[in-house]
Amino acid sequence: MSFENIGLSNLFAANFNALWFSLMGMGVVFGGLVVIALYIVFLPRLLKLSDRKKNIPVESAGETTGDKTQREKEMLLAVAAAYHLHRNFPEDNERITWKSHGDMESPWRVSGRLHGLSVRRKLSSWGLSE
Amino acid sequence: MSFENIGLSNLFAANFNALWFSLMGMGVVFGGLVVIALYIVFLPRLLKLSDRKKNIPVESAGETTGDKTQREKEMLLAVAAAYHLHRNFPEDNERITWKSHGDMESPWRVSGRLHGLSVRRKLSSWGLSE
Amino acid sequence: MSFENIGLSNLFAANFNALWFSLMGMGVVFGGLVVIALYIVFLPRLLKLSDRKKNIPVESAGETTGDKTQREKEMLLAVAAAYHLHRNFPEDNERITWKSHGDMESPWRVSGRLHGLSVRRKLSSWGLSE
Amino acid sequence: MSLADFFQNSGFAALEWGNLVMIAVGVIFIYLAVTRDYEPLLLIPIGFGIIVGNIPPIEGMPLSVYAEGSVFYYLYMGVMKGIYPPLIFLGIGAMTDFSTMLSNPKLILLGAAAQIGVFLTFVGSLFLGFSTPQAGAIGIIGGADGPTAIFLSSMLAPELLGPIAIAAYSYMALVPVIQPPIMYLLTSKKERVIHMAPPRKVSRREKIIFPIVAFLICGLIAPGSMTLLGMLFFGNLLKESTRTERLANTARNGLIDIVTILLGFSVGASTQAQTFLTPQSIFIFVLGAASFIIATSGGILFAKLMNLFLKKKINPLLGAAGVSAVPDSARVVHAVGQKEDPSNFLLMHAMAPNVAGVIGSAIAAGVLWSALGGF
Amino acid sequence: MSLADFFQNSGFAALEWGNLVMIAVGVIFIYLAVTRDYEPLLLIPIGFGIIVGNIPPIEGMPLSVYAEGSVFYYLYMGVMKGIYPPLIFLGIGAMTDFSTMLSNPKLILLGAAAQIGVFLTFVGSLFLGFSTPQAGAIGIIGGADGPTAIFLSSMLAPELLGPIAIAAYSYMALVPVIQPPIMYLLTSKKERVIHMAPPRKVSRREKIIFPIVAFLICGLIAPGSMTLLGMLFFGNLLKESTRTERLANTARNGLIDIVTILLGFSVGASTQAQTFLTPQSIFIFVLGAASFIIATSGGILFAKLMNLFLKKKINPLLGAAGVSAVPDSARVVHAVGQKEDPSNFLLMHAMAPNVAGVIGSAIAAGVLWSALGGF
Amino acid sequence: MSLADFFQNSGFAALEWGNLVMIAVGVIFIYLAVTRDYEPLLLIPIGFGIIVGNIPPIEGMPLSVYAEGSVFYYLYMGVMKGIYPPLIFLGIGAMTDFSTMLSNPKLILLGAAAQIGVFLTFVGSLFLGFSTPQAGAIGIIGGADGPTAIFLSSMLAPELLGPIAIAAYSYMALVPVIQPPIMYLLTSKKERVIHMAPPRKVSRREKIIFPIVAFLICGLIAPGSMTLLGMLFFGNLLKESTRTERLANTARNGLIDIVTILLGFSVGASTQAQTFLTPQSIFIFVLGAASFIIATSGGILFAKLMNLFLKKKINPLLGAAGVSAVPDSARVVHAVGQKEDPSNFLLMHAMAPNVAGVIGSAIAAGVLWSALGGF
Ligand code: NA
Ligand code: NA
Ligand code: NA
Repeated sequence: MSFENIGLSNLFAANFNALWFSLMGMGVVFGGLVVIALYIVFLPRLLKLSDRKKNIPVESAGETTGDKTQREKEMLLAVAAAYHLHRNFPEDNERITWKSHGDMESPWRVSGRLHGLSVRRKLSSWGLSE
Repeated sequence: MSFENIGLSNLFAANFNALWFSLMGMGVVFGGLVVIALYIVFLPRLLKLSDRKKNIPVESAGETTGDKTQREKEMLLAVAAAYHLHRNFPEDNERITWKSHGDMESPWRVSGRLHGLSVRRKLSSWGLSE
Repeated sequence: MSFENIGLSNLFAANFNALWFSLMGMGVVFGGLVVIALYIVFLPRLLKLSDRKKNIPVESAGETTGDKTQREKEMLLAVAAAYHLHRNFPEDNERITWKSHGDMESPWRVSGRLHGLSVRRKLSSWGLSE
Repeated sequence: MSLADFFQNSGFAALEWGNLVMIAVGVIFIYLAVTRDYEPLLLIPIGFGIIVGNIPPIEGMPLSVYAEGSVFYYLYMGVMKGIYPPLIFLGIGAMTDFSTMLSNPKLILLGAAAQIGVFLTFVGSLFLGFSTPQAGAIGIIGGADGPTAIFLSSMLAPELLGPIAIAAYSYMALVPVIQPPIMYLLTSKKERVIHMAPPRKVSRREKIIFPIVAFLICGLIAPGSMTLLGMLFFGNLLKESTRTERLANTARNGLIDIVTILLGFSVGASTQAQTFLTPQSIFIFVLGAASFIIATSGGILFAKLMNLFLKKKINPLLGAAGVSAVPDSARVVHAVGQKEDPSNFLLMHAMAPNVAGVIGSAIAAGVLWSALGGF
Repeated sequence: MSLADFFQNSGFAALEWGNLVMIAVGVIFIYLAVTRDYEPLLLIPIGFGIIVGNIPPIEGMPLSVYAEGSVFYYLYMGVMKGIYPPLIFLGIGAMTDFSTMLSNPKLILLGAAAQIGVFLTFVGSLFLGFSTPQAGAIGIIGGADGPTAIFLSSMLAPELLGPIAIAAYSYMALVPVIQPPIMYLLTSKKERVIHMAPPRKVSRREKIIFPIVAFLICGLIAPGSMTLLGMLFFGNLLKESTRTERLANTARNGLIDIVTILLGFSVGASTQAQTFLTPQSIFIFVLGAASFIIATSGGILFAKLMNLFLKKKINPLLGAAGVSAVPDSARVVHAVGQKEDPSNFLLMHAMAPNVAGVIGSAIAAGVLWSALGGF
Repeated sequence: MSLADFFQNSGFAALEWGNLVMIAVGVIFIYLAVTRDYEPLLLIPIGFGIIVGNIPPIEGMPLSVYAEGSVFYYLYMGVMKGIYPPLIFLGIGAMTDFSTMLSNPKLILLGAAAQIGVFLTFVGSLFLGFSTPQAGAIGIIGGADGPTAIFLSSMLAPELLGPIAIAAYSYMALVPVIQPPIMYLLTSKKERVIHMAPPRKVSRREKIIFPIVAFLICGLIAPGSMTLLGMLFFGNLLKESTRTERLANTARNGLIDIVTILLGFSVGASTQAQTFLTPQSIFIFVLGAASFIIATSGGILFAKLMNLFLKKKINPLLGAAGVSAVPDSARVVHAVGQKEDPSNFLLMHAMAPNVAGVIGSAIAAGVLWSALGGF
């Protein structure tokens, strides 16, 4: 490619209208996610129905968690979310990992480790005698 | 290959002098490692310089660890090294693995795990405030 | 393939008698496993012999475990086996894994984990004595 | 790009009834795994794979396992080339404790007897008009061993791999349903309450030497079983040597998990209705069911035969554990035994024919492969 | 072998300024990752890969990712064949909790709106004279999703894979720098302090059924997204089924780590100055920046549009989380929200558009691939 | 199928004395690993591999590593293409702590000196009539580094890979037997009791910068070492950055374990008597032994040479640690040192020449490859 072929004409090639295509594309993206959203809206009701048929005590899928004050609830959620990210997403997971592997100087770990070594010695003797 | 082509002549083929090549080869090996050694010698000084520019309290990278007697220091190092090998090199790591999968009953592990949880909770709050 | 080529004739093609082949096949399967069985029967005796040569205190490979009542022994074995499967086979291992991972904040899980540990403590001590 | 083109590029255009049927099957697999806990580690990947494999791909796009150059095609390679099954056997070897087998070698024969299911199904398949290699691949369903079945059919009859794998895993998942009736039918209450003597203690040395010798025996008698059994006993040596525990751990955790995910998913994704829903597949499922019934009966009846000669009788229920499906059939034996006499603990004893059955069907696979592979 | 030969065989002989520039870039990536903690799991492998890739290889020796038969060539295959990205999606699926999305489906639309960045950038690239497939590959940078970008460019425009991947990951790392100004520009203080109602509790059943249905919907509407979304939802099913936790664990730990290492390193190693430092690359970086800005604006503005019709207003900041870059953009939203009102906790709510954005850009990628792949 | 056919299809038909010899070798490897704990992570996979590789495969069946399309053939690809060794180096890098080396750079030279073993063995091999590439591959045995030896021979002389790999690993396992006599022979008691000053503390920054700079130096001086050292230092950066600990963990656990299993097993399986038991192999083992002796002597003598110029003397035993074989030779040095003076702890100091030796032989391999590869 080079600079001379810059131009609006590129958007309307022989059999391909880029703007129209983009519009359609956004349509498909919205289509997919809207259907998912609708499905999500209606599923719980279906589940409840089927449960009622089977007289299963209906799980209160509708109500909000706990009975704390609005403020408490929000903080709780934030903590939960933060914790979820913290555990499940690399950038943070690494820190957990790091903790449990990296920081050697923490006295707790060192003592733990030394203990570990002694235990280990015992264990492997078990290993032999088994 | 068979026995008849044994002979010094092999070392001086048409366009390839094996002895000269070997000499050059050792040269490259030494070259590489000497440069690395020199780099290692000079890096700390550079770092200190740059730190002084930024008035960062200079980390005493020069001095030797702790202030124990020579003897103590050496033993300490040996233990550290032994432990490093023990944790990081296969022959031993294997035993660690075994340990960390096998003995659930060690009270240290349990306490350790609980401690870990609490710490982790702390960490994730950090996660938020960052 | 289609239905018309159903027929006993298929079992006796030009140079291939399926029944005879199957007989031979079962023979090989039995052959292999019988030899293994025989080897298992005779190995301990060989080992004992070699030990006696080296005057090694002979490990009582022959006798049955412990000195408990028949009933106790069987239960013990069942537990051990169950535990072995539990630890080593996917369907169950998964549950162990499941316990040790997944969302930490649910109090139920924590209690679950503690319970798990206690249980495991019992089991793995069995494990050792096995 | 007109609206029509967009519809053409959607999956609805090419969707067929068959696809919907298969998607339903996939959902059922997942449902059984989640609610009944039937072999979830296999049925969930396979089930979701079936669903993915039955979304009609766009003509000419590298999407399906059959479209050269697609990602799923590369993942499926591990199945077609027979690479995944031996790696799974490596992990199984690193999980398996051969102690009971070592402490009670008699029970090994039950694992051999159950292989009758393999060979009679082979004969049955020939009778129904399958080609000789195809018949061999179908027969191995009777081995009740997923990896072995997939390995042999990838070598003998890749065109049938989908149905054979699905049949094998379905029936393995249904072992708790298929076996008990047969067990009650073929055994008397008096037989079912027989207690087994507790096994002797096995020394560490015996455990370490076993995988080496056992491999030499099987490998020399049936070299065709070398690939599967080589890996199985290699994994077991890694476990028993106690010097390579870290390798054994990786083999029975990370490695086998990765391979299980890829194998299950890509086998499932290979079951496109267009290639899967054929009369052949129906025959294969019928033959598969037969093979499980024959194998179970074979094991039980052989146990009863042995009892004619043994003074210390074997509980014939143990014969049913000869059809691998490790460890489910062993669990079934234990459960049935306890129903008769709650003080009877057959689980550990059942592990012996159970693992012997794995070795037995690997040998059978080796024999079929070398004889029918046209070498 | 003379001294000259030895010099010829050293890297100094062929070293160019461009290589030094790229090596500096690699060092900067590592510096940012270590000191600022910007996407370290990606920038460190990529950064070191860039350094390795810019050591001039010896003429004719199999060293670089482009030299057939070299080790790096084989590792790079996983990128060129598009194998690594779906495996990463498998792990991400096994990490992702769709609960918030399930409990507040309205927010999903924000994830769709943000994809405007993809299509406008596509148009812009065409305008600048890129070929249609190239334009599609560049557009997907606006998806703010590394694996999706790499996958699509490996399929549509492998020749641009290096710059596109580097651009995508650089801007993802810079999300905390790029987004806030736009968020302040397009929202009033009154809007930024809107609190969101806490989401309802989601039942386990809903979580298990979701990945299956969601995949069917996406797969049928845009089969081209089957590879990425099949793996994403497969991983999520492994997680939610609770029966296959051991597989989910391996998928989100060992497996994704291995693939991340290989992908990051080999993508980095593919950025040899000689092929990387071109006017095209500059255009791509400009377009990439634009795409992130457009995507962020699109999400925010659509949220404000929705508020015109909703009585329970949405906090428009959440729109910015529509540009995936999971989970950084969600964190940015939370941080900005708290700066206005410390009692406002948007993090969990922001996860909904965030993951919806992942699905959205995978669908967009599917559409672009099937339409521009020349099938 | 007659009985004869079945016998033909058994392994007994084709079994040769050579196979029995090799099987015995495999058993010995396993025996040494289990009872003496000699490099069990390598000797057990290799040992079992040797056993598997010497079961005579059926004519024409895809069983052995040499039979195209067999599973073992695909696993062996990782060896032949040189893919496994760099991945192992990645893990080793993530395991290695370069602190001691950073705190006492003088000792690095000992790791360079030991490489004399490589080049003298190269010359010796030429003298014995091996081709130049073969001689290069044999010489690298003196590097006392399994992966490096396998990588270079797969590139220069694949036909000799089996014997070279076995020789390298055998002698590495025998380091505790080979080195002490030489150490006593070449050092006086007065030298062996020299204490080393404890190393200084190394800052985290130094540790993070080191792998980057060290790679640039080695890569530019000897680009042929790029593949191995790129991975080694990449792994080390993952470890030291502390931001990518999860990747470092996977690299030094799951990943290296999987590769070790596959590499060891398939290298072992490539030693079929028919191709392995040749006069060449005998020469290779003789040359290998020589190379270890020369390397050890080279390190020790160079240390004594340095002492002529240093006022603070080095304990010449440390020179023996220059022959990599990490970490065994370091342990041997420590043990010998303590026998003379129980208060002398050389272990940590010995790690410096030890890891320097790894880098040194990788550079040597790069030089040999680029010069003798015929590029
Ligand atoms: Na079986
Ligand atoms: Na996105
Ligand atoms: Na070395």
